[in-house]
Amino acid sequence: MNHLIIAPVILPAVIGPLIILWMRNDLLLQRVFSIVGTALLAGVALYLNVLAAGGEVQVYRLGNWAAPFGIVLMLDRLAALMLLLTAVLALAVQLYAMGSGWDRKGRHFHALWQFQLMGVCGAFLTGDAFNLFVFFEILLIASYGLMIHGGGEMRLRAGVQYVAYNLAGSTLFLAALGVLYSVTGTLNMADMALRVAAMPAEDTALLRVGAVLLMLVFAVKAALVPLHFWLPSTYANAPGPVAALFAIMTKVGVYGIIRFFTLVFPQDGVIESVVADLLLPAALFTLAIGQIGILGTRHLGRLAGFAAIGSIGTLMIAVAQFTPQGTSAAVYYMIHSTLAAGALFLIMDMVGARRGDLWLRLDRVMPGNGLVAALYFTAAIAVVGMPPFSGFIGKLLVMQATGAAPAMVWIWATILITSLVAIYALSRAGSILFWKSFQLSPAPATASPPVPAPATAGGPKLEPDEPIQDLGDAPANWLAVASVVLLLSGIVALTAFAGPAMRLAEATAAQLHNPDAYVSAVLEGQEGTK
Amino acid sequence: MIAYALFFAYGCFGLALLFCLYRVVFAPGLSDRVLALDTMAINVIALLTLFGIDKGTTMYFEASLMFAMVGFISTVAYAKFVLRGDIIE
Amino acid sequence: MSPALIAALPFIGALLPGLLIRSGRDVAAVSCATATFIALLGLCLHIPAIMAGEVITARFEWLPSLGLNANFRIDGLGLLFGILILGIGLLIIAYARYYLSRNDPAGVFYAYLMLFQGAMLGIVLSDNILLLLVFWELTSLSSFLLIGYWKHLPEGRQGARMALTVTGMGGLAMIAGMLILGNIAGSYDIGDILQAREAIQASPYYLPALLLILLGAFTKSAQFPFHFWLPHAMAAPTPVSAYLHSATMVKAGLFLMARLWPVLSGTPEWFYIVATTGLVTMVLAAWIAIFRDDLKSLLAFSTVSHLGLITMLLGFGTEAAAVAAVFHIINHATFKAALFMTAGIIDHETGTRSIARLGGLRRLMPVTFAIGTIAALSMAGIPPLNGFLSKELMLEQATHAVWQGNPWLMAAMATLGALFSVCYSLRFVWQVFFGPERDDYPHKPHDPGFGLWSAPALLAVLVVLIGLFPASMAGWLVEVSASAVTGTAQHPHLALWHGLNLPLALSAAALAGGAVLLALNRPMLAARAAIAWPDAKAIFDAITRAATCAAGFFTDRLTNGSMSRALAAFALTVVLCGLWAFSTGGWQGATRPMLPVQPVPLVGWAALMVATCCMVAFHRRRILALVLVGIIGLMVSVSFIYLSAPDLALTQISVEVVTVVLLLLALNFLPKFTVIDSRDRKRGMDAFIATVTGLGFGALAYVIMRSDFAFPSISEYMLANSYKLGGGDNVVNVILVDFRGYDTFGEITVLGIAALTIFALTETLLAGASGRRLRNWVHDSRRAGDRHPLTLVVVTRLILPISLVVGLYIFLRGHNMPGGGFVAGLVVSVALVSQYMASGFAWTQERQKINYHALIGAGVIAAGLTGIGAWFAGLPFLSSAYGYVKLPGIEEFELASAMGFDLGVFLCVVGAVMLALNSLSRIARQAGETVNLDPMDIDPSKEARR
Amino acid sequence: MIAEIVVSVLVVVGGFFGLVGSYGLVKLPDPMTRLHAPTKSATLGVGAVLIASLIWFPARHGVLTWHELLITLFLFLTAPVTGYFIAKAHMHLGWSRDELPRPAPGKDWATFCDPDKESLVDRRAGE
Amino acid sequence: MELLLSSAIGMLTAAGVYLILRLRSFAVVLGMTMLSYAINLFLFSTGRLVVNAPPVLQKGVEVYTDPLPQALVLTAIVISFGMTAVVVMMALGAFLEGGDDRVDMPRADRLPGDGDA
Amino acid sequence: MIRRLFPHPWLSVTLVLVWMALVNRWAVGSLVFAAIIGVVVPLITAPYWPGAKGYRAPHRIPAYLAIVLWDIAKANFAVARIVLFTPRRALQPAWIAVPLDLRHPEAITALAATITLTPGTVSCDLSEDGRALLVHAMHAPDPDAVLDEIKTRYEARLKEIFE
Ligand code: NA
Ligand code: NA
Repeated sequence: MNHLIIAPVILPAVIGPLIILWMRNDLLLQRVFSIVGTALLAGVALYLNVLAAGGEVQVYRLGNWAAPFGIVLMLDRLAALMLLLTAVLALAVQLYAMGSGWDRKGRHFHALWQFQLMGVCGAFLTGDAFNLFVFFEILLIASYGLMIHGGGEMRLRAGVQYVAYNLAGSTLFLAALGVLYSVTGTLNMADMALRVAAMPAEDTALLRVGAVLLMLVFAVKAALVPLHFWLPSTYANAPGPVAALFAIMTKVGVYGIIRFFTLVFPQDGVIESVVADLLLPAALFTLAIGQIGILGTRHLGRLAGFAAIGSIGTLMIAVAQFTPQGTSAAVYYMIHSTLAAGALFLIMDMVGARRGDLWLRLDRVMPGNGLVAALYFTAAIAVVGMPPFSGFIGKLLVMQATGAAPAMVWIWATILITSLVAIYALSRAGSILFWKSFQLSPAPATASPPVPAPATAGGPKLEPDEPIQDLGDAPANWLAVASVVLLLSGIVALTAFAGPAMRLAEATAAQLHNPDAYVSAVLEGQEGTK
Repeated sequence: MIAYALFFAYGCFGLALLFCLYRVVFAPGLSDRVLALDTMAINVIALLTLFGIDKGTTMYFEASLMFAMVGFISTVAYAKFVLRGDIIE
Repeated sequence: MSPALIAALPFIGALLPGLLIRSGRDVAAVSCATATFIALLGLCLHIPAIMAGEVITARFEWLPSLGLNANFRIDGLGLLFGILILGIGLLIIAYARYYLSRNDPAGVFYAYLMLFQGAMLGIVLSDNILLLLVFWELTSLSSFLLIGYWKHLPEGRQGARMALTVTGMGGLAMIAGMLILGNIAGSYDIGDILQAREAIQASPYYLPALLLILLGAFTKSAQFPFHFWLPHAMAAPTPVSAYLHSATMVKAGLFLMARLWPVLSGTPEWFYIVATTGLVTMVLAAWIAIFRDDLKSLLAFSTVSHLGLITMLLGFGTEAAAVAAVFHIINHATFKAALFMTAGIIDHETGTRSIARLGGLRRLMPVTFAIGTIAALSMAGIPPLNGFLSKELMLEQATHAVWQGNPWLMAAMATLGALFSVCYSLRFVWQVFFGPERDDYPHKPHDPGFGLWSAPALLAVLVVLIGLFPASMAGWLVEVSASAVTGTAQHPHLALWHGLNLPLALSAAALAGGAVLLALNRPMLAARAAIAWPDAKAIFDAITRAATCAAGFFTDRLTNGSMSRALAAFALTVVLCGLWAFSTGGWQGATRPMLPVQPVPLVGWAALMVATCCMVAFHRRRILALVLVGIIGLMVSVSFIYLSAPDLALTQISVEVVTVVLLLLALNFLPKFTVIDSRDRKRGMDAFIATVTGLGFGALAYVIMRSDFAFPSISEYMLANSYKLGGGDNVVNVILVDFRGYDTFGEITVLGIAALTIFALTETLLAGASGRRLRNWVHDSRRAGDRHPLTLVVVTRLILPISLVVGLYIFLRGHNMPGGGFVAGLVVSVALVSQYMASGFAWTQERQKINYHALIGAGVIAAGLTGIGAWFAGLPFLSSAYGYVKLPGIEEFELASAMGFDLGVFLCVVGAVMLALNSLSRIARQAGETVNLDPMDIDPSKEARR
Repeated sequence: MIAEIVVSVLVVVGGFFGLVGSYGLVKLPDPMTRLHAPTKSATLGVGAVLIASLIWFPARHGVLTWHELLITLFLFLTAPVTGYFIAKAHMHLGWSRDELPRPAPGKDWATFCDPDKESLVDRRAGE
Repeated sequence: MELLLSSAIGMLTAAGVYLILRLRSFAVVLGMTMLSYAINLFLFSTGRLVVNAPPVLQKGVEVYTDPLPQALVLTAIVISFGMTAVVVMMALGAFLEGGDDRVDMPRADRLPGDGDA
Repeated sequence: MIRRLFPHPWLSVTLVLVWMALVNRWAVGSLVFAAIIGVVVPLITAPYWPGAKGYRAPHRIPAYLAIVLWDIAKANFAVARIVLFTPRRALQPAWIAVPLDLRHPEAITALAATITLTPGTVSCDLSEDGRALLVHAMHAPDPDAVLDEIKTRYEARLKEIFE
């Protein structure tokens, strides 16, 4: 048993409390511990990917209890990949949070950040349905704290909505778990898979209810139409780096759907195609509403939010195929859209920091216009899925994976038409932000904008009564830019090494669509357990 | 005999609960309602004790103690809220 | 040189000016030119091989599972376009060096230009249609940047967006078309696709694929009705226009049609779609060009017209027509690039491109005049210039074409197009260079320096040379490229003189007609001005504005920030999906008997139902609602006890009281009444949704309770092994701290995070606008005296220690009887709360030294360390050990490692609850609470002591 | 047998007083008189039942339990305080100071005291 | 008994849903509390109903109720307590910052104040 | 030293009893543990109980408790009679201001508790100087008699015990 499997949970779970215990008034120490922790997490995640690449599903039996009685952690290719994605995103975005000074606009940013990572990693690792709920709650409650970090009326109002909506979602999660337990008598996902497969046909009604409710739970997290209403205001009002980190949160929902509906409820089983039938139309509407929203909104944060919704639509189209090809496309696209959405949110925050607000309207030329414009342009290309970046490849993959689907015409038409809308919308937004402003004022001198001293200079101390800063005076230092560049270079790498990435995605999909190995890894070879 | 006695007591405290409920719903002021809630908690303690006698178990004792404590704290809290607005000042 | 390297060179070239962004125009131009020149050289080195009929390829795996590979090929067609792109590119680079002003950021310009060049070159060298798509879309993007280069010009921005949108649309359609094409052919490699003509044309997907691909080609090549974007792209700096619209971007569409000509052409669908579109575009655009006042606009429409011409030729589907098309591509590139550069020179030197403001430049700018005239006459198709040659070929092909059984329609229309072409070409020469000199030019015109005119001059020389010696100058190129297009060896016979034939007659007619039309130019302009022509830009603007508005309206109305709507959608979705899932599955009916109903539970049930109804009815009176919530919580707890769940009851009831305290603390600052602000209809609707949801969920619960487990539950194992393996009699507690301790670890973390969040929020609130608001807080109700009544203080002095003892007891017994760390933590918290209520927060806080933050951190770490401890025994996280320890003379203890875990739970609970209360209390103190120095307000003993 | 009789009697008595206490809550005319019923009858009601339990378990099951005593102690400790607080709330909500007797000339009951006076003895928060 | 419990669950759910559809945050919090009661009872009921068989091992007792749902409900109670505390605090914060306790996002969340496009 | 270790000896005794009642087992080990609790817990909570001193005559407490318990039993019958049989109109509630001789907070609390638990009376409030107790009587045709009973039957005894 490899103890490093649980490290992605334990590491942040130790660093978070340590920060609270010993350094809650020292921002510099917080930063150091937090960033080192996240970097370690990335290292561990990398190692776990190597471990998972062996193709064998790794099991960690908590408390040394035999499955299905105790809780197990499961490391397969998908889980490992999601961990790495989380760590990389978190690392980059955390640099931004430090560079932009967001982390000192309120208390406990770094502790909450670590807890957030703990929740997300735990959700990816667990092999137990109820434990998944618990880690959903951890990631949610940490996200509540992060979402309202810095305060302000709109943010708090949006926060109330976000919390309330997710409380309803959590309630539904419990309902779904209750139904599933009441039928199968187990909570272990592998065990549940076995029992579901053995379910007599005349007794499937409750099971189907449980499966569908569970899908809706994940759909809430993934912001699938019509359960997407929470997202735009939340993401638009969350602090930039937090919104960027939230790019992984919607993926947790997608992960849940992939995990449960390949492992426990495969499509040909008792639930037949229930989920795919519901999921595909929802995904198409999600894509459409997201992309239309990009055009329809006048707030940059919402714009990025709708872009995130749109990307979830595309992703879910691939997922809803429940074929190895569809799943591998989804895995690839998931990596892409996480990085792209993260970058877009950070760039929007940079714009907001330089312009003073996030409204899409004519304003003076912002300092550092060219740099931000270049970053925006790159991210926008990635987001709308134009070449040469991974978004384009992802789109091609999704289209190819749906080429034989009965609804192929609908899928392709939706993808392509909404892409056009998004292209127009993002070019319009970019043109207004970065070009049109030259109408109001002459081009600035080529000298780079005055950069306020980075927050790290001079030993930052978090004063309890330090005034809450406005978006306007977030310092634009190299660290923030570097983090965006880091994310974008991730996209470039994903493009350049599309071949290897896709081989990885295909191996992941193959493993997912062959759940027997997963089940036997959990339920067999339990010598030495209690 | 004990069974009949218990049955009678169950009925009494059950009915008592309903009376309290009536007073919670139809009351001229908040303080009356708080009083009714407090009384309900006490009646519930009695019911639990009866249940323990009935089933011959002491398993529910902590719950009774807890109800007593909770009844007290929440009554004081509600009253303090009525009186002062802030219950911890 | 490898085709891949050739394709990569411009991108490398794009990096140079990007890196040398501060080094000025010369460095940028030279570095770009070098890269371009090397690429051109590399390309030309392949000429002998290609002449010998070889196809040079280079293959790299990129994404084999998709069929997207970096495969490049150079054949005749690629060579032709490559030479055009790089050759004219070289000229443009030189020209731009002199055209751009000092203030223009040249590095950026050259970077964009090279990016574009690379994208174009990529298109023509791709041997994989998906790779081609990548480059295709890249041209859209880089042209977007180039057209919008002058950010301060609205026309530039709008033109860029329009170009991107229209060509982007085509590109997207083409993605679908290409995927279909590749699926039919079984490969995305062009080499393979070109072999699959029969399969493709027989496929039922042929027509969709054709339409989608043509949509891409037509938009890119500005074919009717997508022609409107091109003139607006003229807002770009002239070098860009010259490059994009003579040799490159717009030719991409033609290239694609030529590239796929062997597999797509030859069907009636192809003929009618492509030839007709080309013809209509040719005539219509030429007609529009006659009336344009802006030189570049005139040239733009002429470009559209010529593209139509070439499209039409490709559409004919005959090999001879393909040859003509290829030849005209070359010719058009030479004269049109020269003309654009001429227009740029005129603009640069006179300060205007408006024909109405020009005239008489003949003597002022003789060199420009010479270049412009040669190129324009070639465009008009006047011998002996190269434009004449290909126009003759075109007319000849048109006479062979039969449209819907009509043998002369195509020829007549083509002649008409040629006639218009003559007219605008002559107009360009006549109205710009001839006529009287004017004295109101914006700048004093004179010929530019050699740097600016050398490039167009070179092209003009080519125009003449190709015209005079077509076979030797261009024959070889036409031959190899036409062979590549048609897929069979072509040996075109290009000559200036073909004898007196029908095309010559048509050509003459066009010339004469054009001259006449030019004479009528002024009255025609007036007449045309009088008619309101639909302006394509206005239509495009209207459509995009409408789309933007519609999207805005839709988005704003749908995602309107209403939580009620979001939750209603949520509830309905859940209910409908659940119902559907249930009704489509099988249920065997009730298999479990019901428990009999006793009177007391019935009373409890009635109390619960009544209280719930009242709660909803009275929810606006908030305190009353809270009291009713208390009753409901009480009843729920009691039902837990009745139904054999003492631990649940303990937890529920203690959580209940802390929740009430929290809510009351918050309610102090909130309004005490909820105003009605929803309409009756909404309330009715909500009540309906609520009822449906309640019925559904209740029914689900009922069905579950009446059904048996389909499989034995895992809890049987837990009941059997709780004592044996977990060392505890209270199975629920053993599950919590041992079987599923990991869940509990997560659960206390949640609690800790909640408290941290509340604390952080409080800090933020106090520092922000709320803090100011709170400092001026006025209580909304009358307040009674005596904040810390004596009796409460005295009683609490007893209750607090007793409660601590009770908490300790519950903590210690939890493993074997109902209780445990969580309930114990709540008991202690509640006891502390009572102390705070009795004597006030500040007084109490001053007397205790525990930091609640530390308590939370310590709790989580204690739980975590208990878990980690197992690692040292080589066991997984949270593996527990237990044993009964008998310390001499003291209570017998069970010492389970799980107890350390439970201790963590306890600490975390106390810390979290108290930190949350602390935060709320801080808000109250900000609102002007006073801090008492004594534990009670009234203390007669104090007076007695004095 | 004797134990059973005693316990039965106690249970019946407890039930009776519990019911009467709550009935008083419904029947009595004004909030202040209503306050009397539960603070006493209910305590005896629940007290009797607790004592019944205290006797029942050793008599019937041979287990001596003192838990009931603790609950009784707790109830008797807290009942006066809850009564006191509810009475104060009644006074605050429903009575004017002129309807009540004065404690002494010029003096007032604590509930009716001017809350602003407290700032004389206490320091302002945050200072 | 099953009928009573399921009707209570239904009633609590209906009340909760109705309240969370209200427009003020306090009502929404009340609704959440109702829903959490409902879901706790529901989750508990998945262990099926048994009277006087608490899952505490005793000599000679053979029948115990299902302990697992109870453990799950305990976790759920604690978590929902934390969540309630946070949402209450956030609602209070929103009220203090914004001056009212509406839950709907104001127009200013979606549209700029000055109507400039 | 003893004083520091046992800030409230009676509290310590109470806690020992409480613990023994809780564990429900009269074993020596439990008693030792209870003793530890009896020392530690009062020490922890001592800051909240400042300035307490011993009582003057604690040995009189049992007698007082007996009286009170007897009165409580009587009170219940009295109240039951009133609730069940006295018509609403015949009720004669009264407010009674009880001037206090007691000064000790614990003594005042004990008196207030006694009043509340015994026949037809509820203690409602203290005066602002703490020298009078407001009592409400449910049915008091003769308020002075009630006042007299409170002063003599309870307050006097409490004064002996506490002061
Ligand atoms: Na509650
Ligand atoms: Na919840």
